[in-house]
Amino acid sequence: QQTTRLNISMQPALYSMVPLHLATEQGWWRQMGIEPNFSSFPAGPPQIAAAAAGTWDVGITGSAPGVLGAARFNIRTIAISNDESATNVLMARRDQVEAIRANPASLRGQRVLITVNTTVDYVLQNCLRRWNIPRNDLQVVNLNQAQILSAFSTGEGRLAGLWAPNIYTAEERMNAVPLCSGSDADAIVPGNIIVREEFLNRNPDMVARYLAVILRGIAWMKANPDQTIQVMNRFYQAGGVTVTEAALRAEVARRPIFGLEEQLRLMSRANGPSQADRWYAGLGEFLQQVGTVPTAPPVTAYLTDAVLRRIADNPQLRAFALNQ
Amino acid sequence: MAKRNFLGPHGTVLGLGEFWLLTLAGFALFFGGWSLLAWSGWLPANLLPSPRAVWATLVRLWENPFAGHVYADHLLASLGRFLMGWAIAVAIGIPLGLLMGWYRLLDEIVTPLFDSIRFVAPLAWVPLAALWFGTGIGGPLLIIFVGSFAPCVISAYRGARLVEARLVEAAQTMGASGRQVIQHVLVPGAMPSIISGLRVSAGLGWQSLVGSELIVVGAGLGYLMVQGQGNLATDVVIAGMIGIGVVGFAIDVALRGVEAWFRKRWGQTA
Amino acid sequence: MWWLATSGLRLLNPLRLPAPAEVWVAFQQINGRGYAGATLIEHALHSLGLVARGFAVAIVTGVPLGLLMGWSRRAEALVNPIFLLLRPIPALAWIPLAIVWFGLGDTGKVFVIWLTAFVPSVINAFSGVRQVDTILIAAARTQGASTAQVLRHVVIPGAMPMIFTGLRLSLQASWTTLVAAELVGAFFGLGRVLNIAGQDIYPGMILVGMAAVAVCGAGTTWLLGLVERRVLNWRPAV
Amino acid sequence: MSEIVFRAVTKTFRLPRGGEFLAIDTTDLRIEEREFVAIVGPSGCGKTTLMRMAAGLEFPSTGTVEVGGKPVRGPGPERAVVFQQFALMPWKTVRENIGFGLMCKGTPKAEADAAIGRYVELMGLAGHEDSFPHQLSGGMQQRVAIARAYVMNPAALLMDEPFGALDAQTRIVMQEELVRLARRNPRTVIFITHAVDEAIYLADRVVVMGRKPGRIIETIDIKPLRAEGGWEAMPIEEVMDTPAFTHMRSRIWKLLKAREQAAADH
Amino acid sequence: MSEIVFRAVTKTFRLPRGGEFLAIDTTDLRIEEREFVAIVGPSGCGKTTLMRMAAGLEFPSTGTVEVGGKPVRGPGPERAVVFQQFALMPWKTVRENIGFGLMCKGTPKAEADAAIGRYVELMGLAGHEDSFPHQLSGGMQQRVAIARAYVMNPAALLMDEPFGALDAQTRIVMQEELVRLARRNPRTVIFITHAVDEAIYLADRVVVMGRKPGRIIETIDIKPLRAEGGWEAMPIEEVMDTPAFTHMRSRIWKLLKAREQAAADH
Ligand SMILES: Nc1ncnc2c1ncn2[C@@H]1O[C@H](COP(=O)(O)OP(=O)(O)OP(=O)(O)O)[C@@H](O)[C@H]1O
Ligand SMILES: Nc1ncnc2c1ncn2[C@@H]1O[C@H](COP(=O)(O)OP(=O)(O)OP(=O)(O)O)[C@@H](O)[C@H]1O
Ligand SMILES: [Mg+2]
Ligand SMILES: [Mg+2]
Repeated sequence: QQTTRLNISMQPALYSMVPLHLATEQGWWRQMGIEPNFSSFPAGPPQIAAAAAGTWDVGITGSAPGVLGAARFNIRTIAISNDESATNVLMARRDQVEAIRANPASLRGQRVLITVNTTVDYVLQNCLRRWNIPRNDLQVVNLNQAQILSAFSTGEGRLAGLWAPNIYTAEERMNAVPLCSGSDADAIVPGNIIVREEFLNRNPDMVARYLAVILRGIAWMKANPDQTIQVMNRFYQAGGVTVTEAALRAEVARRPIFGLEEQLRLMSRANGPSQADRWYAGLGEFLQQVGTVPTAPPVTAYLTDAVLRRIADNPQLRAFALNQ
Repeated sequence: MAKRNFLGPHGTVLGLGEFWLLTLAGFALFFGGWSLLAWSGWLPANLLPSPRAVWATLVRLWENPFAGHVYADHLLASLGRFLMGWAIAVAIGIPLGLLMGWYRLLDEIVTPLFDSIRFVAPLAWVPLAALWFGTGIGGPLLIIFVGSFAPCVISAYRGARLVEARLVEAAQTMGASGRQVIQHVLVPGAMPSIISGLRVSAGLGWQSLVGSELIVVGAGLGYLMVQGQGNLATDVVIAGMIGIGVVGFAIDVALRGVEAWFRKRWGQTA
Repeated sequence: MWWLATSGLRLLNPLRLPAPAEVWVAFQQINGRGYAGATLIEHALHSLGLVARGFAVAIVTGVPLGLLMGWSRRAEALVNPIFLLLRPIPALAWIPLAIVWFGLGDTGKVFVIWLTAFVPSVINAFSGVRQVDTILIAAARTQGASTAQVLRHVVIPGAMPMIFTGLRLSLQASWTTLVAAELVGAFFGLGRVLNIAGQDIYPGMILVGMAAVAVCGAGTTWLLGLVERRVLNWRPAV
Repeated sequence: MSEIVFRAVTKTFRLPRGGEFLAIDTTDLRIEEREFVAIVGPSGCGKTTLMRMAAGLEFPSTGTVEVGGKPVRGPGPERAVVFQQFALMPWKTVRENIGFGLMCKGTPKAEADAAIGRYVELMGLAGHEDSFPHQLSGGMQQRVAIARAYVMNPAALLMDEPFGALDAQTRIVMQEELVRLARRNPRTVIFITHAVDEAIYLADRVVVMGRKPGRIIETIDIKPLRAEGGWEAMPIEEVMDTPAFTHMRSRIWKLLKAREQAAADH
Repeated sequence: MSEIVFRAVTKTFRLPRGGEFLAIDTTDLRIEEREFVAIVGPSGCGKTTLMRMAAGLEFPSTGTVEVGGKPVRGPGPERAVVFQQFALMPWKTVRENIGFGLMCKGTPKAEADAAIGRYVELMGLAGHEDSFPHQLSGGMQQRVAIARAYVMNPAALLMDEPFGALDAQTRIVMQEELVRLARRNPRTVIFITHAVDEAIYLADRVVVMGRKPGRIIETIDIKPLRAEGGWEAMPIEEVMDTPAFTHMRSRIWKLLKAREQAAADH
């Protein structure tokens, strides 16, 4: 079969990216006539910035960069890669966690290590709201995830804001435990499957085939949890991340993924704003508030289920996406 | 008779034996101190692994892929990226500097711009580089370029300005045109300065590398280090630093060879 | 030209190179409402403090080491190889170690700045000593000067012009390292502004940050030039 | 036609810190075709400035400089200059240095090579064609600089203390060589020197300059003296022993010294 | 007691790229107390090396150098050196440069100031005490360098082409000043020069050196000539006109030239 080159952006060693790797291992790209060309980014912001330079056409990213990309560079979100709310976590040291739970006010004046203006910062905001602590009462230290791990391991900071797989490193090597996650604090953090709007308009079919490949991966992962662990292991290793099998199992357990039907349901605007609309609205508000974007873009402007519907309407694609 | 040296370093010539002895002693002191610190347990191993542990890590990385590639591949990826960015900086910077040395007007336009921009870190260009050139190869190149461009221009410029006016005049009195003056007088006259500028620029360009590898991921010593840090593997971080140090050193040594060759050929000893 | 290319003719996508107006907006935002936790002045003052400390430590450590290496070939042979090996390692590469060694306080940032500012101080003090005219040393010796007197009255003043060249480069290195240094969990600082603006992909603010760094760098260099002119008052004006 | 004529020339320099400096006050000087004129005078009296105006490297503030009847508009290969510190290009071999002007002129290679070869021979540089300047002694470098000037077959030769950087012994050898050369290929020559001996020995006419402001204070004809004494046939050290010579030297020295003593104490 | 005695001295330099170079072949020379000896010779014949051994800045490879009966072990203030390029410290004022040696010796300030003042006066530097060297003319810088040597009241004075960098006019003035000074304060002096005139005019004895390898080829007594001719009372340009002088000059020049001609062609 004839294949066409597709520029795909990703980040290494993240659960939400596993379908990409899986599809490569299984040879699904070729089946859909795609010759994938991956470019890999250490974080969301450079990934989004590179879109402006036309480095990639489609990809998977976090929700904060997704919204940022929507606000600045016409990036569309066509599906949700997973729900990472439970793996965006404020972590505390085991010997301190009970005291903090009992009296969150004791955090006042303490240092919190966090990557600011990201999903985990959103989680921090909602957790603080629950504890009734104004953000200004904390010393919020901005570090990237790797730096947070280094710093937290040497005794810096009372809390560390991490996302997977860094939370497992913290759990296993630093005796840290989750204190407050996105799901605890009603800060729902989805992951975004994205495309440049211009590319979507020109190649709707290509984008549909791309999404179908990912959805097939999701379906396969749901059906084969044990093999999924092995795939993840290989994928994470290649990305330079070494975590235990327990951590991999935790990833699978804590991060819901959504097949074609579930996606359609989440995104359905049949009865007013969809569930996904509400998730993204909260995040957009947060990003506006911290100044990342001047005004949050309306969710309807970038979140679309058109591609999902296109797959659902095409029997061949649909069967492929459902791994049938 | 007691022969004393009264002139400091100018009067001393170390024998080769003594030189190497001291050099080795220097290394021994450095690694000895490091080992001692690591061994004493004053700093835990995840903060400061011992030299032996780092060596073991290096050997492991050499044979087993980490972050997708074996060590040598990371190193080559970095080196290739560096060479390209640096080559562009040299190819644009040196002619620009020479022209600035010859044409006053260009000098007056470019110099102030330069004088302020040189304080801005190459790292600060990372987001703009991603924005303008993406990550394929253009983005990293821009950052290495930003790091190494200024010394190229400045050294060529200084070199051209410092070429003895007499030589320029001598050429003119023999009927040389502007182009001939640049080609036969300014370029070779500025060459020693250009080459020492190349050394500086290669050093700075190489240092910008880690910054550039913050945008493109896949392979490279900087990437290796970032991933190592993510695993709290200080040994991997130091292994990456050693690679950067050794390659940077090797680049400098190579350029010094070129420098010595020119000096010898033109008799500009010192 | 810049305005024409971005706003006037729209040759360049303003998303990629911001128009002057956008930079102005960013400037007003950081001056009024603040950005990344403080106003521009507060950020700049904080960075100035950091640079001043890193630079000062670099002078105090680097210049004497360079003088020593310049004066004694033995010290040179002892120190030089390690120096050459450590020199190419960029500030950014030290950050992971700086965090684990010094934590998130200012010490780590000063350390990172010191690392890069140190190098030119050493090299230039070193070659400054080597460039002192032998004949001056010989002349002082024939007038009965002791080694200490030769160092104090001949070698150090003779190396001073080169030392100042080194200090200028050190100062520049201090500023260019600032962004990296303030990756170590800064609360304020121009480096932080640049880091956060990069994270927010806010080109207007990035340019404001760059301009602020450039102004601070040029300003501190000017101050250094004043000191230099005082110290080197014996030199013919150039 | 290559006489050099300074007509009511003055030269004022603008100083870097503002203000002006009168380097040469109203000066008239005519150097005939094929005349060898030496200029002596204390440091800073404007000797170099005068020569540079003839070379076209500097322009008079008022007055005109003409060579061969035409005003000087810039440097050119018909007026060759020999600079004090040789000004050889260190990155070119002896052959390339000598041939540089010919190359600029576009002389065909074979022709240029022949001319270069002739001067290499003449100046005793054979065997050193491919050496770089730093591999030559000072005297040899100076011979390259002179060959480089002569090879252009210039109408006028302008020499600014060409032997200033040589030690006394080499200098004597070079002086005699210059005399030999000048006799074989007479040219219009301006020859600047600090050494009064040298001026008297070499020149047809000696121009003595004074300073503050720079100007010509006396012009002394040597030609008759030389013809009379038969100097041409004698080695320099013998010429210097003749009473005519020593007398002339005292005369010029007294001229210079009277002014210098005053200047040194200022 | 400050006679300078070279006894069977040789000096070999180790070359940076390996190999050795014999700079001075077996040399014996005795300079009496208060004798003024000039050394002339072609470039590279080892004049400077000889002087540096007397100064204690270099040591003979074989043989011994003694000053005042004691072997030289290093530089010292009792043997003052005047270097060719003046070697003033550019960062010290005239006063500080002259006073540097006294300071090193620990002379009390009042006493030092008095001595400095005396030499400032003597050398015609009054009014320039607080100038930096670059603000002085070459002649004035040279006078500072000489004052700096004299102020130490040294037993021996070693001068390496002290007037080499001066123009001819200033040079004459300085030569006469040196004669005046030397007459008032006689010292043991080694005076190196390229200028034969200068050597004959100033010295009691002229040592002529040759090269390859460096050695003394002749020693010529001038003292009787001077006494005879009554030179002491005459200005230099008149001395130079005397037949005794010119004859002596020719003699030395012929010595030098014969060797130099051979050397220049090698
Ligand atoms: N470009 C210039 N700007 C200002 N002053 C100048 C410039 N060139 C020369 N002068 C001054 O003009 C005067 C004459 O200079 P010139 O070089 O012609 O002297 P000279 O007779 O050649 O001296 P010397 O014998 O030292 O070479 C000097 O006082 C010098 O300082
Ligand atoms: N440190 C050294 N190492 C090697 N060779 C040297 C050294 N110093 C001097 N020489 C050589 O020794 C010889 C004599 O040198 P010296 O400086 O004494 O000559 P000179 O007579 O003073 O010459 P000039 O008149 O040019 O000053 C020269 O050939 C020189 O190259
Ligand atoms: Mg001149
Ligand atoms: Mg000498």
